[in-house]
Amino acid sequence: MIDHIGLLPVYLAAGTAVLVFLADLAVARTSVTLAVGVLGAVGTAASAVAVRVQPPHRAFCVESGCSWVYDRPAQLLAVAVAVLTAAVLLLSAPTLRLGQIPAGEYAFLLTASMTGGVALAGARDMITLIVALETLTLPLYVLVGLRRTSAESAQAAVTFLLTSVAATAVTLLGAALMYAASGEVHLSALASALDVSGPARPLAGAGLLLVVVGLAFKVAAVPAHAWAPTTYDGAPLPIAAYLSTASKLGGLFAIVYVAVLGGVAWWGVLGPALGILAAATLVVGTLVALRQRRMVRLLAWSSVAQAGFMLAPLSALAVARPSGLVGATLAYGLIYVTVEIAAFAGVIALRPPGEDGGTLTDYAGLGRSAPWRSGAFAFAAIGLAGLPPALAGLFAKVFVVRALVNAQAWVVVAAVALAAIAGLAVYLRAVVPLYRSDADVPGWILSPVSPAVVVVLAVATLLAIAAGFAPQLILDLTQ
Amino acid sequence: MSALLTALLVVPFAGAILAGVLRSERAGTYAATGAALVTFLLTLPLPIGRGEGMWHEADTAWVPGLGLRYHLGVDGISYPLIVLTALLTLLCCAYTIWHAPAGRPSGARLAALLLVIEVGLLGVFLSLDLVLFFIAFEVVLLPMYAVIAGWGGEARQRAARKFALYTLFGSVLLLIGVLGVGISAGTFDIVALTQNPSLARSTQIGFFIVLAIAFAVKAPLWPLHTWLPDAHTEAPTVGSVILAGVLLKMGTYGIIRVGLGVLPEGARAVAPALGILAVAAIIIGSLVCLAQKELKRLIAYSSVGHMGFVLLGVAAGAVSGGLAQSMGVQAALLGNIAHGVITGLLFFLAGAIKDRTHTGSLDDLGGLRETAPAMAGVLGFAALASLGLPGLAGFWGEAFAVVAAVQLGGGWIALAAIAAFGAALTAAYLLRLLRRVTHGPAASSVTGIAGVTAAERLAWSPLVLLALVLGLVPALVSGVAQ
Amino acid sequence: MHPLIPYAVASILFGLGVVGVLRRRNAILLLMAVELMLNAVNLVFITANATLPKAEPTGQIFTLFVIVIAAAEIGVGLAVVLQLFRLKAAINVDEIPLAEPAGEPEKEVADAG
Amino acid sequence: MPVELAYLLPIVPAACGLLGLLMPRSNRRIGAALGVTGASVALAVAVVLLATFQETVEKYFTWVRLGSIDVTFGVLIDRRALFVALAVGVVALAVQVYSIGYLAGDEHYGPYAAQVSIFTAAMLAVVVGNDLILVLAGWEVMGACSYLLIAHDRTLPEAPAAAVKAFLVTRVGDVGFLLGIALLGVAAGSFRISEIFVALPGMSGTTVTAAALLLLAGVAGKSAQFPLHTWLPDAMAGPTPISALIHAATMVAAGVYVVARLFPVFQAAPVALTVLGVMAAITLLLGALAATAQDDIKRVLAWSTVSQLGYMTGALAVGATTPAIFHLLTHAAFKALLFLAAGCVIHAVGTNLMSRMGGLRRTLPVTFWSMTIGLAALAGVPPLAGFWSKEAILLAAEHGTGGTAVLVYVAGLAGTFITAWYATRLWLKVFFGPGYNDHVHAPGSVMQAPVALLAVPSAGLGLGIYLADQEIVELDAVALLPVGLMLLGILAAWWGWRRSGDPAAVLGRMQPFLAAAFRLDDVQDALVVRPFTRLAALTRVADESGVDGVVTGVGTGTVALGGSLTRWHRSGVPRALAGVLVVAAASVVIFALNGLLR
Repeated sequence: MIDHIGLLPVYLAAGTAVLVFLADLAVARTSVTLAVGVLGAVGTAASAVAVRVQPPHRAFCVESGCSWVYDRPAQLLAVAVAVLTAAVLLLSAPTLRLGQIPAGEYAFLLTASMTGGVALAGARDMITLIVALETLTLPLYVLVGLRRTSAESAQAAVTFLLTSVAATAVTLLGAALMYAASGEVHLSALASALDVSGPARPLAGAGLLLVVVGLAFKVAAVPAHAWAPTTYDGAPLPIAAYLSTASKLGGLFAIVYVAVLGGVAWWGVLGPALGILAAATLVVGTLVALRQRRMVRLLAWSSVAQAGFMLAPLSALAVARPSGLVGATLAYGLIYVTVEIAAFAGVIALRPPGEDGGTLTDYAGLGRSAPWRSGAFAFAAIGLAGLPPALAGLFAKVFVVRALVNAQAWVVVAAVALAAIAGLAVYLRAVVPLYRSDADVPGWILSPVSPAVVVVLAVATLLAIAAGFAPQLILDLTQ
Repeated sequence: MSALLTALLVVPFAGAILAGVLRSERAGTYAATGAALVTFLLTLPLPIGRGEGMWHEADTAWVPGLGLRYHLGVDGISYPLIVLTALLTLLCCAYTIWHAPAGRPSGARLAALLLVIEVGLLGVFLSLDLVLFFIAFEVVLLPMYAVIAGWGGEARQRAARKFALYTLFGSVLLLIGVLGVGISAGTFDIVALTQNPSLARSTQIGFFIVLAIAFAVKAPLWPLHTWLPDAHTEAPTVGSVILAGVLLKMGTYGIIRVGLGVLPEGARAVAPALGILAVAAIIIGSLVCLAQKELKRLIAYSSVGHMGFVLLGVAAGAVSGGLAQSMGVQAALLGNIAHGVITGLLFFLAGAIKDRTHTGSLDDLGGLRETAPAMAGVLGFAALASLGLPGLAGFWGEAFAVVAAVQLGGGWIALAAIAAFGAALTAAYLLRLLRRVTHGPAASSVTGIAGVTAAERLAWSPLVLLALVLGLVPALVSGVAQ
Repeated sequence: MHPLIPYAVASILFGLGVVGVLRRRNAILLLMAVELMLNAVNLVFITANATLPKAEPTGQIFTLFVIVIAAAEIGVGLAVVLQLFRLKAAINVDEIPLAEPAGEPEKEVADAG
Repeated sequence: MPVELAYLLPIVPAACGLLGLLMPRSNRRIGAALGVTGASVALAVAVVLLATFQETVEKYFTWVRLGSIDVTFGVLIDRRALFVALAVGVVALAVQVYSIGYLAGDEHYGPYAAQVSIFTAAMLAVVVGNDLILVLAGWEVMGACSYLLIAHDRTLPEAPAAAVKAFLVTRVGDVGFLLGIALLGVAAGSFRISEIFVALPGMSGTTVTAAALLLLAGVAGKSAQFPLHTWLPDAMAGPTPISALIHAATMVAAGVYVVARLFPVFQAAPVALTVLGVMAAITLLLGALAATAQDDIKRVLAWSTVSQLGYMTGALAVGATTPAIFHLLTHAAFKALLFLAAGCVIHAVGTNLMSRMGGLRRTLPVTFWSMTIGLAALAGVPPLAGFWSKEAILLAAEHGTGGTAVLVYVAGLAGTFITAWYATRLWLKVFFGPGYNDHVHAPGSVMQAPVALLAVPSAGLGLGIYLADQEIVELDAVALLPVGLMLLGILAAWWGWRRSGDPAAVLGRMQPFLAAAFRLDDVQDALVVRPFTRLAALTRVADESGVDGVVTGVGTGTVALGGSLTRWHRSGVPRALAGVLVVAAASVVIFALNGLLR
């Protein structure tokens, strides 16, 4: 029999999508549609919080394991995705008001993607996992391309689509090889079953590695990172925010599930492999970000580097206690999405509705004309750089470095250190123009910011500040 | 009393926020100055009820998951630096009331940033938890960057970025070092680690090298010093004062508190290298000063030399052991404070001269004593103090760093001899400075410049007084340390 | 019997897909190449399911899902590609730049890293 | 009479000096009052103590404890210290009074007087200090004050350079001094002189020798001994009273005094004494010869000071500390007199050059007579002060054993001849012959009085001390030899003057060479100054483009790397796909091979 309590968040998420669809049919008013979406998302988050995780709810169980387990990590991801979706919906308000983008489809697709994210949270077998991921990703192809008049938007969509399908193919091949080698799809079963001997062994290992490489696409880690800048820059700003937060977080959890739960037998191989991926991601992301002139591209490349920070602790899987490493990874992920959504909210607040991110010089001198918005954005950027006064970011870095030093993974530590140093230069590029005292007035009129955006910006900033003073809460969540 | 320690961090922070949000320029600067004043007054009662070891402590858990505790404390090693920090910040804030940099973002913001820097500095000098120490160390970075980049000279962006990235390089090493030490020792508590250094010798050596590099960047120790001249040349007067006066002290304080305290074995092993580098810093810094043509740049490089003396003392103390009981460490502490006072004064003067003459080039200056005798007099005083004239603050640190090195015998005597010769070079470049700036016929740039203003007199006189008092009664610093 | 033939076929199919993805410039053909890869995956699943001793048809179920995913991807994909075609009258993926247009050479200030 | 009184010796003048610096420079009266008070109090205290104490007393308290060593602040007084203190007090007071007149109309008088007071305090600290660190403090403060005072005169373009030179040369010597003190203090576990004497037997020979030699470096710097003598003549750029006080009577004698005070250390290090003797002989003759060819009256006196210091150090080298201090005192008296008198002359005729002087004996009678006494004392005419002290030194050298003693004796004898010669030359050229100067404004009484007063000790001090203590000089037949040489010198000078108006004419082509003091300045410039300036320039380039170049290089390198990576990402979508697939394929292949190899 099925434990429906544990599935409640998924039901609510899917219900939200349907409701939004109906609301758009019934009363074709942007505000209503958005309101329904936001409420649904918040409801989903609330239910996700409410459902107990100790002991976890399980569903769809066979003797080799359960396909759905609603435990602490699942709760984390479900809540995060739901909240982020609500935030993105709010951020979209000014864009949608312009009417160029059909609010109904937009909100529906976004909530559908949210459903995928929530479903991914509890997925504990390869089928559910991949299907959930696809549900999370598919609507985004369309959303990215929704700026109908813009060729960049369409190009972004195609780039995203093609990379994504290729990556999915790789993931699926990996899953197939693992199944061929072990006959299992449940992560709990794979943990032991992948430890096969004889001719099937290389199949198992290759499969696992293929899955991880394919999933790397979701977090925009090397080698599947090149799509991110084009896609983020072409997509509507709120969608870029969603891609760099909710979607990235989903990918991260997927990798953690597969690598940590499923790949136990192969940690000795996965660790170094992930280490190489993380190091490469850190270096490439940071260095290329150093040369970007467009705000969103800079954020995109830097978010590539951030993926590197998140993956870095996993490189010590073979040598250190996995719980600590995973804790560091997830803690970093949570702080990252908080600060990143704040950063994007800042960009949206500082740009005219419906516009793209623009170039760095478009922000010159805003520090004086819009001190609060600029301040919040600067705070978020500093948080991404990981320095005080944005203590949250600093603690995130400390978590990661601590896990690595504890595992004595000095090479990765070096990569992290260098990326952190060059990273400061990157984020200074984004912040300094705001406070250039010799700045000429921006070429466009600074528009009043919509209250919805203000809410998101304020809440995210406050959350970041709170996390800076009580990082223990984050650690407790991720243990 | 433990509440007092927390207040030392809260008051300036609150003042910074207040000064930042207040609409009125004047009100902002006054609020900042008030906060700085309160902070300074709060530092005064700290010695009440002092005893052996830590005088007062505040200790509560902050992030158990990291083993990070909110653990503050003050003792004789940190107290002089705390007072110096509070004093210099107060003077700088007051200075901004009258000398708001023209054509720049408001002076209130500047004062607010100075207060944030003060929070970081006091945090560093107060914290007894390695991770907390690191966090406080980081707090200083961006505000100082903003001060240089926002209120600096022509090439301020470049200088500020160089400062930020170079010192961040040091901070990252510091993070790795403290985490490594804490993890392998099982605790981040500096006091516990100092009382029984449990680590193996090889481990200590490894981590000490990492930490030494981290602190050497901040101190700065040759050859990791090159961010300093640029930062100083571009920074506004108050920025330079804080930078030279107390910011550099984080490095030397850290290497004493964390390096020597927590890793005595490693320190002893690495001390010879440290000593050699320190002496190299003395000689090279002085030689560069001899050939230097820019006023602030010269003073900046002089800091390299003086910090060399301090680190020579530290190295000697590392060999002889016994932390605050050793002559080397005491010489280092004395030198630290003296350099803070004297170089702070020198940068105030350099700023005053540059503001008036609009040039820092020694070739365009001259004959200051003809047109502004008072300023020339103070400059002469500061220069004499800086070259270590007995009876003034600079003497004790430098002379006894040499004596401490002699005490170790062997190769250290050679180092002592070179260092002592460096003292002669120091005299050479400072006299050259005086001759170029104050003596000779009045240059066109200094003719008709204004005399010392009331604000300047207010800001300078405490430093002049301190330079003299510390010279006559060095026990004020070394006494509390023992 | 050892299922050499189906695995060989699968790998050939996947290889063809990979080559196609790498060689093709036309977005539609590119999607087709990806379809080849997915079918190779399906073949692996079916074969594995047939040869493994276990009873339950997990592989076949997975295959069904893969087919659904493929269909969805193609559906959305075609829409997106059409969108691009409407705007640029071309679907040559070579013309989609990954980096921002090289603007004026910016004056980079060297800084300590 | 409590011995703590001695604390006042350094403290009162120091207080007066610091106060004076704070006073408004416009107010001359306060400045003068403070200056005179400081000096006279010091003098009074010295007199009282001299009257009270016969034995050696030490009083001190801990100044600061550093590591295991206590640095103390206190006084260690004995007859010798008190006599020197007395001399310092007298000269300082004379100079303070004299300066009131000499610097009339100088708006920077206030700081000047204050600096003189601080100098007096520093000198007294050296004289009565019980702790080597205290001595070092006074020692260096003296140097700083001399720097400030030499640079006092704004009208002289060479003054600042001379001041810097004086400070730097002595500072180079002080490097040795500091290290020597450090060696002794560390070896004895204390910087107190008495403690060091106690610990002396326990120290290793090398330590003591090294310490003594290092101390000698400092002594050579302060007391203008070859090769660190070059700063003294240039220091004459300072106001004449300063030359009298610092560069004749007191500071330059400090080196001699310190050697005498620490003599046990040098006794334990015979090598150091030999070095000192050689140094002394060279200095003695060098100074005397250089003095013969000068035209600037102050430079004649300056070089004669160098040579007289050679006598004192020579005496120390042969172990005769008492004669050395004896000569120090007499020299202080007559050299101060000479300088102040020379100041009157310069004040009167408005030039330093003797070639522009002459026939002043009628116009400046007081100056003439006092200067005559001073010069006679310098030349060693019995029974004036100089005669006795010089006799004492020469006798000590003659009785002394070893090469050093012989060297010093011979040099001393030659010195007497030359000294008498140039003293006479100065006397004749200034006061006799045709008068160039028609309008001579006679100096005021504030300037005359000190000169006249100083004439008394210059004349009688030697005889007085001799009568007080016969052992100090045992006059015998050998004592006539120097007297004879002296008379020869006078006659030679007189003959030369009668022949051609200037005795120096006999020097012929040697004259410019001697006037430039064997061109040692140029040697110093070529061997020390220029190499260092060049080295400094080199270091700066190396540091700014070398060390910093690496840093900047890292920065630019990083940015450039980012650029190339960016270009690498500038291609179309397929590259992105290739990324994924190639890596995937690679991993499969690796595993396949891995499996096959099993």
